[in-house]
Amino acid sequence: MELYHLYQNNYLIVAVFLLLGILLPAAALTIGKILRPYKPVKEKYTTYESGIEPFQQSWVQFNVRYYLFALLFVIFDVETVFLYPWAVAYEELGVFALIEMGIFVLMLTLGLIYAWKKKVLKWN
Amino acid sequence: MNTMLLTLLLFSPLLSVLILLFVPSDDEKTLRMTGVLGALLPLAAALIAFSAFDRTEAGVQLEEVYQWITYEVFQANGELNYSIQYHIGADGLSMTMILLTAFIAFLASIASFSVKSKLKSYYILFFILELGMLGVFSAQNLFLFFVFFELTLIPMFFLIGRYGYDNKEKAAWSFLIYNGIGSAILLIAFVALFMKSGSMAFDQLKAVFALPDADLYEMFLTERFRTGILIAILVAFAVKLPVVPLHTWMLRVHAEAHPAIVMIHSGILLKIGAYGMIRFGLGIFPEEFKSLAGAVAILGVVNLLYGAFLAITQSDLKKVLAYSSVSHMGIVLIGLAALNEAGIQGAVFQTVSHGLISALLFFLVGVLYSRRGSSQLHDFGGLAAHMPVASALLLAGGLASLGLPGMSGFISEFMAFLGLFNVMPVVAAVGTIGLILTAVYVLRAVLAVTFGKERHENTVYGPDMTALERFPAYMLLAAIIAIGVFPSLLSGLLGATLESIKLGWGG
Amino acid sequence: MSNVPLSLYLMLALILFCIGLYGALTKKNAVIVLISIELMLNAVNINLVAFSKYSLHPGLSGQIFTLFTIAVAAAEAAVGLAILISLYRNRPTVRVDEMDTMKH
Amino acid sequence: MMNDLLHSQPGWYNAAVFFTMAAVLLLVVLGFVTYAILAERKVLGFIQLRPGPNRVGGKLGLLQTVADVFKLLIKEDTIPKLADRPLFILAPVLTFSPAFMVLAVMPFTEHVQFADLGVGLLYYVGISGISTIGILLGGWASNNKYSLLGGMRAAAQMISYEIPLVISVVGVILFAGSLNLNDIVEGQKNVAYIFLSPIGFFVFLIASIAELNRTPFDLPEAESELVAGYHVEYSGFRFAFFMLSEYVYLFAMASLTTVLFLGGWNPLPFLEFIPGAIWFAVKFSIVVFFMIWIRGTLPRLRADQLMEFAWKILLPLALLNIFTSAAVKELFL
Amino acid sequence: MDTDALLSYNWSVMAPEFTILGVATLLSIIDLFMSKHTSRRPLLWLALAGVAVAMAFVFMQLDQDVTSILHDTYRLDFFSKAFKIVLLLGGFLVLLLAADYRKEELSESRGEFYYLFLTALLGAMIMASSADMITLFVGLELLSLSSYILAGIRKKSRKSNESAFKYLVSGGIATAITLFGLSYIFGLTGKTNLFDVVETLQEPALLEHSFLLVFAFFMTFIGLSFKIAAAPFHMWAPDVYEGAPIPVTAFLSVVSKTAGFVILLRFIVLTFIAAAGIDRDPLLVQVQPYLMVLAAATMIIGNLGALRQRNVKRLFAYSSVAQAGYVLVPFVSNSTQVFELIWFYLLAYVVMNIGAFACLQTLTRDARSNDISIFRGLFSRSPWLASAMTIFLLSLAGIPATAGFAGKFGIFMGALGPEPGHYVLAGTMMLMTLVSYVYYFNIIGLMFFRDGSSKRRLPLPPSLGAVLVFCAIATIGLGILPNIALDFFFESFDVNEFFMNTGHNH
Repeated sequence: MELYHLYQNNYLIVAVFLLLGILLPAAALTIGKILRPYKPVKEKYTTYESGIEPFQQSWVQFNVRYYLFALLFVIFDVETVFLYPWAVAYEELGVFALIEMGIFVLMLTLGLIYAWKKKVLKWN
Repeated sequence: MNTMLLTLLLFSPLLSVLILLFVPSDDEKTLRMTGVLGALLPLAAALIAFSAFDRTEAGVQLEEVYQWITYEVFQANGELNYSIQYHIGADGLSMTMILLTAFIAFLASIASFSVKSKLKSYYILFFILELGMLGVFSAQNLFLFFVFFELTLIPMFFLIGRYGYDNKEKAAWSFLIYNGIGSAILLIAFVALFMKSGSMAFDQLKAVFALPDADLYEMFLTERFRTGILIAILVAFAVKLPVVPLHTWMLRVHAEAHPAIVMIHSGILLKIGAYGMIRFGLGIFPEEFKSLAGAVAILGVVNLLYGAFLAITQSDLKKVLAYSSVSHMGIVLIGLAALNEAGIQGAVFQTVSHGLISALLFFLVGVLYSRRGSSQLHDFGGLAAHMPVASALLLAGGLASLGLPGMSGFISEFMAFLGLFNVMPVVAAVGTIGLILTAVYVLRAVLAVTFGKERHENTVYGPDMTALERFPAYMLLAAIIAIGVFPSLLSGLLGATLESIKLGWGG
Repeated sequence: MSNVPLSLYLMLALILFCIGLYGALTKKNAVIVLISIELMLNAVNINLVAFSKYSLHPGLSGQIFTLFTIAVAAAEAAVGLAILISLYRNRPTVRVDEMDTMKH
Repeated sequence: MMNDLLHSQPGWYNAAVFFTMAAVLLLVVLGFVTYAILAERKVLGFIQLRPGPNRVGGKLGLLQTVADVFKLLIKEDTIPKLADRPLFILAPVLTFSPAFMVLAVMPFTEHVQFADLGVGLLYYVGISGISTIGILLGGWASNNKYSLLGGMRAAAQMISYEIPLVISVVGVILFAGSLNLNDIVEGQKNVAYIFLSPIGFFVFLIASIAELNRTPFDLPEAESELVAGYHVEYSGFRFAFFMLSEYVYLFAMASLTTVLFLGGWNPLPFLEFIPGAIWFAVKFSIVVFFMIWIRGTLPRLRADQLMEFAWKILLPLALLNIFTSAAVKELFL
Repeated sequence: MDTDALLSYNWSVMAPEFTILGVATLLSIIDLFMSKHTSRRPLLWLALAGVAVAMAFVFMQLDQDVTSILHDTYRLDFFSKAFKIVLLLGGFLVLLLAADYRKEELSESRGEFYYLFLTALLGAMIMASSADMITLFVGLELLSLSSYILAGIRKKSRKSNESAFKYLVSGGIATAITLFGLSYIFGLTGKTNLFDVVETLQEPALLEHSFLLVFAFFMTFIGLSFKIAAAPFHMWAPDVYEGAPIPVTAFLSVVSKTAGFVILLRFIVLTFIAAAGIDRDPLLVQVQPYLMVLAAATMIIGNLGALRQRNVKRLFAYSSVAQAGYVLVPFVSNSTQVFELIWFYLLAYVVMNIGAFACLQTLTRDARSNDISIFRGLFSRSPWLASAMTIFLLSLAGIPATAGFAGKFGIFMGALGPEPGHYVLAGTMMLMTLVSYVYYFNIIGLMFFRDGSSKRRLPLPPSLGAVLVFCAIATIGLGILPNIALDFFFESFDVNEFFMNTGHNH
């Protein structure tokens, strides 16, 4: 029970931090609202575009390469999902687990090489 | 027992197929030659088989049995032996039909000379068809029967669809669909039977169904099951025969297919229906058949009358003959329903005799069509003056068809009705009206063609029948008259077999 | 140890699954469809993890299963996006109802 | 007392105590940020042979940043008409909160730590990732081409460098056999992991600089190209929160580096008499100074170099590090 | 799990899988480092060799007793070997098809095609051998993910992309549904190993939760039936078949479908064999009516759908849906014959369908169209090709003396064998077979009865010719002498072995 309370308390702290993390901006912005001036002029609310009149919507389609990086990210981020528990438990698993992980990483490296060769990593 | 004779007979058409494959497709002369000689081969084999056949013996002869397919996985379940044999053989009935098949196929191969294009594939399909037909009649188990039954379906589909008149494809389709339905029902019935009894061979099935009822119940072969299977089988063959509500496809085929094909179709394929009813209906389920006899008889009479009435109204010679086939098949049903010796004999006789007669008539229609490009009754008239031989043959065929004594039709009709009068006099009496109607429509049509008024002043007929055309016609006519005069030719062959069938229902 | 009953987890997973299924079947935007599928898979993960702790026969293998599900879901999302990009290159739309070249 | 509290039934009382303590930490962090900015400007000044801030608050400009903060506080706050208003407001909060939240698990000394989570490192990695969404959201919500581009670049960069970052610490986890940051520090009693896993440290350091969007990896906010990147439309205190979270992350990342590689509060041999807090502060300061130093020395990378560097050099190195670390563990430990 | 234990495993059990994996890896590396302009054709031979070697390994394993490794997650019994033979055979033939698929269209990603194909095949093989829900799932997804990409491998073609996306979405949904079902099974038993699950499911304590179990059964079954394109997850098939390149379509309709049936057999039949449904009746008996409805619905949808198709690929898609419906029939009767009947039918299906696709590929490639009119006058153009296609179509339609008939005959036997027989289902199947005559014979009719616009003979590359000849011979051979295959299966297959838990002895 004690341990369980410890566990709960730890996460209570995390929750408190979250609360504070939100409270601070909220408070600061509220105080700011009281202090700062408010003199709306139409020009102030136009979108900044180096001084010229903004044209077109800026919510345009992104370059595809962003997606490609996102894809790579997804793959390698999931890899770490496997790496972390493996690393934690390495002590008990022994060398064979290392070899297994070697194969696993090799496969992923192959994926990286693939992306490399296919010029996915090129940014231009 | 295991002589290879029947197998050789069965697969002899394949030899021709093989040869045909190597004949160039534009060499029509060689193709035709191969076709005729190829068709002669099974005929010769059939005659040899016939000579080896002991007519006095009732059982299956020339038997060949080889283990073929074993469903061990089903065997493992119980004591039933789920295996299928390659089992062929012939009893009197089969022998008759094999002879008929080889004979008509040979003549049809000569009649096929009027096929002008795509000759090579025509003959290949023709021989596959012949293989199927021979197989159907010599199969001694349900599986093999079914395989050959379907094997006739495919080449026939092509033969109808590729070689014929304007609406040939539609005819091919309705042929396929109707017969497909028939074979589908058949397959379900066969498999159900197989699964419950563990066997597909005729003789073993007969043995199983001869067991006492208690044993049958143990095998789940209940009364209801047996009747169900019988009805399914009868319906399946009724499509083939055809019995009235299911007959439309046959009219199309007869009207649209090439005459040589129609010869085979009405001469042999329709008879598979009759053959099947006798083999499976009577042969395996005599008891159950008895309980359905009334319905069969009524259907037979309906067929007879319906076909006859409609034949009277037709203006196309082909249609007249097609409806006459419907009508004549009614007689087969009538004979079967009688369930006595005379009736069955009549049915079988009718099967054979109608095979010959309709082959003859359709052959003649083909000849006429080749002269006039039409088969409408009013397009002829006064044919006798221009084509005396053709007219004479047509008249002879017509008379055979209406059952003129001395020709094969008479004997079969007489015996069938004789059989039925003994059992169901009222139904038979109604049926006799059909016989009168037969005379009416046959004479109407034939006389209209031969002696009718010439409608067109400048009618141009071709020359009268050539020697090549006369030959098949004479052969058929000879056979018709031979059976008419010496029915013992046929009854001798059939007698022993019919006797054994009769034992089934204890007659 | 816990006062949260198993049924609540299952309910949550079921709701999540249904939302995902609904989204995957009705949404027009291809990306949202992919996300909906992820939702369904995550519902499964909740189920597995909850079961592995609170079921009749608790067992770790449920959590291992979850790891695999996560990895596969990621791969599936990656493949899905890649296909979507390639599709987008040929025709700039992500609306599912505009993918209709093969209507008959 | 703390220990008892942690083991007691959680309730409002606990929450209140925690809140107070967290607020104290928040103040410390804010103080750090204020003076880190000043320090940065000073150090940069020294490097560039100029005095740096020297007007407000005496010769050293001690109140310069404080004044800056107040300036931001009273500045007018505009939200562009075309912007996506809710998201625009949400974005700075979403960026800041995780930055502060990750501090919850940081063990500053043996005794000064808030939440001792079993999966502390994972928690850090997971929570810090959320900030990327905040930045992307800010760039998107502004509905401005520069900010969008900046946001996208920032996101691409951050996710690209997150991979080597998280993989480079696998070595550390291998040695410690735990994800708990306390255990990791404990594991460095004898030797700091920087010596056992130098490649990991190298990769981690570079990736962390990139994660912080600091020079030479400050492309997302490249003033000369993108006129400030994703926060171009932000003004007043909303802008301040982006800046704030950047420096809070600096704080967090420097702490994490200290904990993971530099032995945390562990003293150097023979110097055990100096308290752990001092050791931590010293190591922490070195890391911070190093980062400022780098900023003063190195030029900004080109965009293509930036991305390719992460994938083609750091990632393979990080993967290699796993196996060298494992080899080290097998051979020497 | 220590090193010694791992080393003590009999890794040769996985030799076929390792072969495929190795070749796939090798291919991908070679492909990456090959110059852009070099022909990828030689890679095909490597891939083919890989499949052949794997096949050889499977045959070498035939005598081996049932073994399992990796804590019983991977299992080598005759069941898996027999189906692996079918899978590898199908894979080999499809690869040969791919050898000649429009060079210009696949040129860009030909290398990818080969190794993705192999990984898909590997996934299918893993499915055949797995005895654990996790392994099963991984195999399933390996196959699925690879096939999603394969379907979209013509990057420039919008249809191909669309089909890939549709496949992915419906596949993803199906996967999620399957997993949801699996999660409940895990929840009820706490095990992922199928044999442990079987054991646990017999516990009386579970009777209270039989509703959940039935629920789980249906979720899993419906999800898994996606792979075989059975109702209600058939919708993807026409679109995907149409959009994907023909070799991929062939792969999906043959290998992928076979794998789907394998997994259904392994999972459904094994896992639920002893499970009790609601009110303590055996679950598999209780769900029979529903399976019957599913099978019938699949047949009906497939056949009626095929009737109105003008696009041959869509037609074959619906036809394959229909075929799946036929193969579902043995599941209903649920007896020990299930394995043999399905195995045989799938074997027959592999040869006849791939043969048909080979013809299709030749034609579509020549005509650059998928309209059914490409069959017009084929007989006068290329009589041999038309004859081969006729054989395949007749077999698909189930005409005697073809493999398709032998397969269907077996299925009929299975349906009518038990007491009471499933007459309604058999009748439906028969009726639908008849409906299928219409569209199969329609093609035959076009080939034989009509004149085409072109009189030119079709070029037939040797690889396609080989496929055609092999498939035609096999179709006829299996039709006339089905015992070749039946005996092979029967003699080695042992139901007890299938249900036997090898325990945790490695």
